[in-house]
Amino acid sequence: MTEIRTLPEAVAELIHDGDTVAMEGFTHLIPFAAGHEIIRQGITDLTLIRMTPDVIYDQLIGAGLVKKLIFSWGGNPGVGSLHRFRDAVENGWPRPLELDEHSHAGMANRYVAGASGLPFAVLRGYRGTDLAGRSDTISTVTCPFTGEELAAVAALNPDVTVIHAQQADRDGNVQMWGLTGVQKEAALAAERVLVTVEEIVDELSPRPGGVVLPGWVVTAVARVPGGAHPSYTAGYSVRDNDFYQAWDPISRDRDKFTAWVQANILASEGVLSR
Amino acid sequence: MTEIRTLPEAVAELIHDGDTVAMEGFTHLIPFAAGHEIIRQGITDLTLIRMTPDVIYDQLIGAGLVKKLIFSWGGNPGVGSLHRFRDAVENGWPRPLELDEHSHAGMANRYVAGASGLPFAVLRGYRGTDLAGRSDTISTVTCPFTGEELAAVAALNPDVTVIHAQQADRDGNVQMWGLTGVQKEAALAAERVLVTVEEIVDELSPRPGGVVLPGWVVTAVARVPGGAHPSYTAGYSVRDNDFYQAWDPISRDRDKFTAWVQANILASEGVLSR
Amino acid sequence: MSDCTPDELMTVNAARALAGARTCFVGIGLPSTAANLARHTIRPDLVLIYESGALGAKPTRLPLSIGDGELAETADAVVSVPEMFNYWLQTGRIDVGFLGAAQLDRFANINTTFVDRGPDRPPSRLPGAGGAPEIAANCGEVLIVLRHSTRNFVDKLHFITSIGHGSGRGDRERLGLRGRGPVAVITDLGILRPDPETSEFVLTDVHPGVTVDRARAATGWPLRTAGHVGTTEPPSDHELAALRALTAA
Amino acid sequence: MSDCTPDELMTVNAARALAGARTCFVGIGLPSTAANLARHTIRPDLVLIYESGALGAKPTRLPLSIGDGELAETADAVVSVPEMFNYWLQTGRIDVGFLGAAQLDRFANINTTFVDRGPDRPPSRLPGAGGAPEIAANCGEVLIVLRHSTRNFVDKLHFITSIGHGSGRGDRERLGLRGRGPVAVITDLGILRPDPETSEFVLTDVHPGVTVDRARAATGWPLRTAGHVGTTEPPSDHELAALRALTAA
Repeated sequence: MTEIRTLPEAVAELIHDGDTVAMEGFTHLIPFAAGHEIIRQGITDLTLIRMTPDVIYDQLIGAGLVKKLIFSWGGNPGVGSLHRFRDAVENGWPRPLELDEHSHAGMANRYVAGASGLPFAVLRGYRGTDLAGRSDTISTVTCPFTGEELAAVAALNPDVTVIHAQQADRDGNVQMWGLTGVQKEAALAAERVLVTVEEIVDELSPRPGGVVLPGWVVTAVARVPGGAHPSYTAGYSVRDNDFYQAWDPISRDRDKFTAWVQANILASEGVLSR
Repeated sequence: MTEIRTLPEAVAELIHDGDTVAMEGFTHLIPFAAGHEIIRQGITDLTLIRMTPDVIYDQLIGAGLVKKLIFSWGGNPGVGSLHRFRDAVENGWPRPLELDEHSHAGMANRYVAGASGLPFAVLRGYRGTDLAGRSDTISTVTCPFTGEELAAVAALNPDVTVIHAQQADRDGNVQMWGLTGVQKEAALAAERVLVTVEEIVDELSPRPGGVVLPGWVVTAVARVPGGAHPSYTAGYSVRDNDFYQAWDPISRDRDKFTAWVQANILASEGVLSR
Repeated sequence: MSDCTPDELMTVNAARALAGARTCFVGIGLPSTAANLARHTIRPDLVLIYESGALGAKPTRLPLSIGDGELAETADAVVSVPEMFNYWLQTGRIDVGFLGAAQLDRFANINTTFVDRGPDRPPSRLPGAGGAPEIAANCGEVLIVLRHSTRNFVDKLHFITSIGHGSGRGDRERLGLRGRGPVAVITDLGILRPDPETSEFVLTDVHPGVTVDRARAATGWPLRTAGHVGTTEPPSDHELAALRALTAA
Repeated sequence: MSDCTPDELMTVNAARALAGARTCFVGIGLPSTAANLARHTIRPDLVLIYESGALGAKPTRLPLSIGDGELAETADAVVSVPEMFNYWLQTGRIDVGFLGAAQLDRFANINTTFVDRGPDRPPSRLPGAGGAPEIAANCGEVLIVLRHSTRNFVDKLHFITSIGHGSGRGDRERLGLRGRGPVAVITDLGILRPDPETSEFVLTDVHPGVTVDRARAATGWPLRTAGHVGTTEPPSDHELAALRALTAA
């Protein structure tokens, strides 16, 4: 059953050096606070998975904690590049970053396979592109009924998936709503699941568009109001688009970035970053 | 875009002799009224698809309109056998019934493949059973990453899917809620989609657990209050368990069955059966 | 113990078999009665999962069908049927699958497809597989509840709809099945469990007042017994009251 | 026509290209601006589909990101990302896919992965594929909107992220792709469309005040022209007002 924990406790217990970690969220509900706690605890040699690595992954990469990234679109949405990601890929700073690169459709299906207990998924994808040739997690299968050849992608099964949600109850049942992306699949594909929530309520009321994860598939819940900032939590906050724009000049420069991490994550226990 | 039609018009336009038709509903939201209209119009030589062929399929089979059934569990839930189904399989009355028989997991994945535009789906199923040997829509594929052999099932793409839902708006957007089973997949896998609804509203309000089918994937909507009886529509009616029990003696006897169809479907335009 | 019927003995013992379970995938009929009884007695926190899409259903009365409205209304979450089979069942994350059967053999393989009736008659058509093949394959372990008679407990199945232990120990591993398979068959006469060496189901317990010979006579294969055949604890007043309240509701 | 910028010319013409579309899969940035403008001008019923899960979004202001809250709040339906790609995009049921690009070649193949910068420097890393490879493959047809320069319109892609017409006519069929592929590339100088014989993109229209030579000079391959190069209709006051209202909001 789910343990209700503080964020530092939950991160320390669930996430270890060398783990493969998915912190999902499609613009909405990105678990920034948990990512900052990973940086504070210096958990390193991580393989990170995410369809849309966003500013939080830029921060983890720039902090030197990431050895490999499995992804499909690595940009600052609506702004431009993720400069720490680019610096790691282009210049190996602060360490080289290995990539396993897919399309969104491929990544989504990799999670689906992981959540389904299957070793692979089939999709109509990658044909005619150079992507398949660069990843050993893309292959083909032949339909046994029609003979058609289709793309196959290897399942993703993270050691830990971290997501942010609106609410949990005291038994650790979790509900999120709005754009819920691929979070259910990422959670069900993982060995361990950490959910940060805006609030803990006595009883979850079913919501339109609500996605519920029963407590028995959630390893730990931590209450972290505003834990998705500068991403947002529908019903609780709006996206801090200004922060995403401000991140561009901060992240372009190694020194500015390092100073920002020091001031806003390491020294402040994340207060300024919320 | 969706046409709003009377039920007789919609059935006549969308369903033709020889069609492959899925009328889905997992106990809840079974489109009985549409099935009765098929009987009244005498549309025949049908291939019927359904995970849980229930009393409505028993009626269509007993009426001699069905040449083949693709299914996974053919019983009267909580009561016993479907006697018209058994009589057709065991004795060829009123005509022989060809079967393509799966497990629920296999059927669900066949719809998923159909809704996904794929020719097949992969699952961890059928191993060690006699089912695979009796169906040419069950095969195997080998995972290109692990070498594991898994079951493959052929996609289902009905000519027509018929479902019952709580509401549609005037643009033909449909919302259903409660146990929504495999209806979304069955609808999206089909060439044409007919939805009967309890009511047509000015605007759909999002509901907890609500599944919305946009009007642009729905071919026709017909307003048929009570159109799921003796099945039920959450928020509108409860399951008529007495009818399911009463069906057992009616359906055991060919003459009783025939008289019942005559009195309750053919002669009455379905009034008594609602 | 009050007077109770053989079916009540079966159901009470089936509920008790859920003592260690957190989550249970429930077939309709006897399994649903037993699983709901467990929620009212030994396992109030038991998570009931119905293939119609209800995760954590808490029905107050016994559902007639697997898709009764109350299952959805009381559930922690309602999911689509494909999601139920793929994300929840296929992954092996459900502790116990609870099944009935039409025919069962000594390795707890199950037939619910058809039964031969001799050369002059067509086979008797049964409902078919439903969710059972993948429940039997993928749950952590499987419980089977079934009235004991030579009609049900047969020497050879006419069709294998859902696999138990195949032709004996090691078969499940060879087939790559995830779950441990059937661990108990609970009947109105007693309980059968697999022999650790062979996986053949042997009589390990009889209900109070039932003899081993009576169980043997109701079994279509030469039923073996465990070294010691126990007698099940009689239903408590609380168990019987809870069961009767459930079935009367 | 009021005075307008090259970007406004591009966006207005991109919106017009949606005149016949019922449903549009929208990438963020210029495609999103154009698709939203179409909803406010030529196609009020256009169904906007964002890969974040919003079917039928009706944003009142332009979303900065593909996952802005208003997309979900105004959508006809919100679905999971796997469902979006599998049930909605992969099936070919969406009429138009609207894409941007970093590099484009003469067959409208797209690179958004990396750009070589010569032997002394590492390749410049771009965001990557996102939804584009399957949008390009599976939508009924594809529109591309892109500022015209030799940096973007290149003779040879450094990486094929998303397929247009491959190496020419017939390639899409050979690859078994469902959609017709790119039918127009709309730039700030004019419009390119595929030659029916070769599928090579040729200049079919220039915007008012733009010369064919200027478009040629901004293209990294020897740009061919259609037999007759038209001039696009200047933006109407209504179009410009609607666009400016959208981008100001």
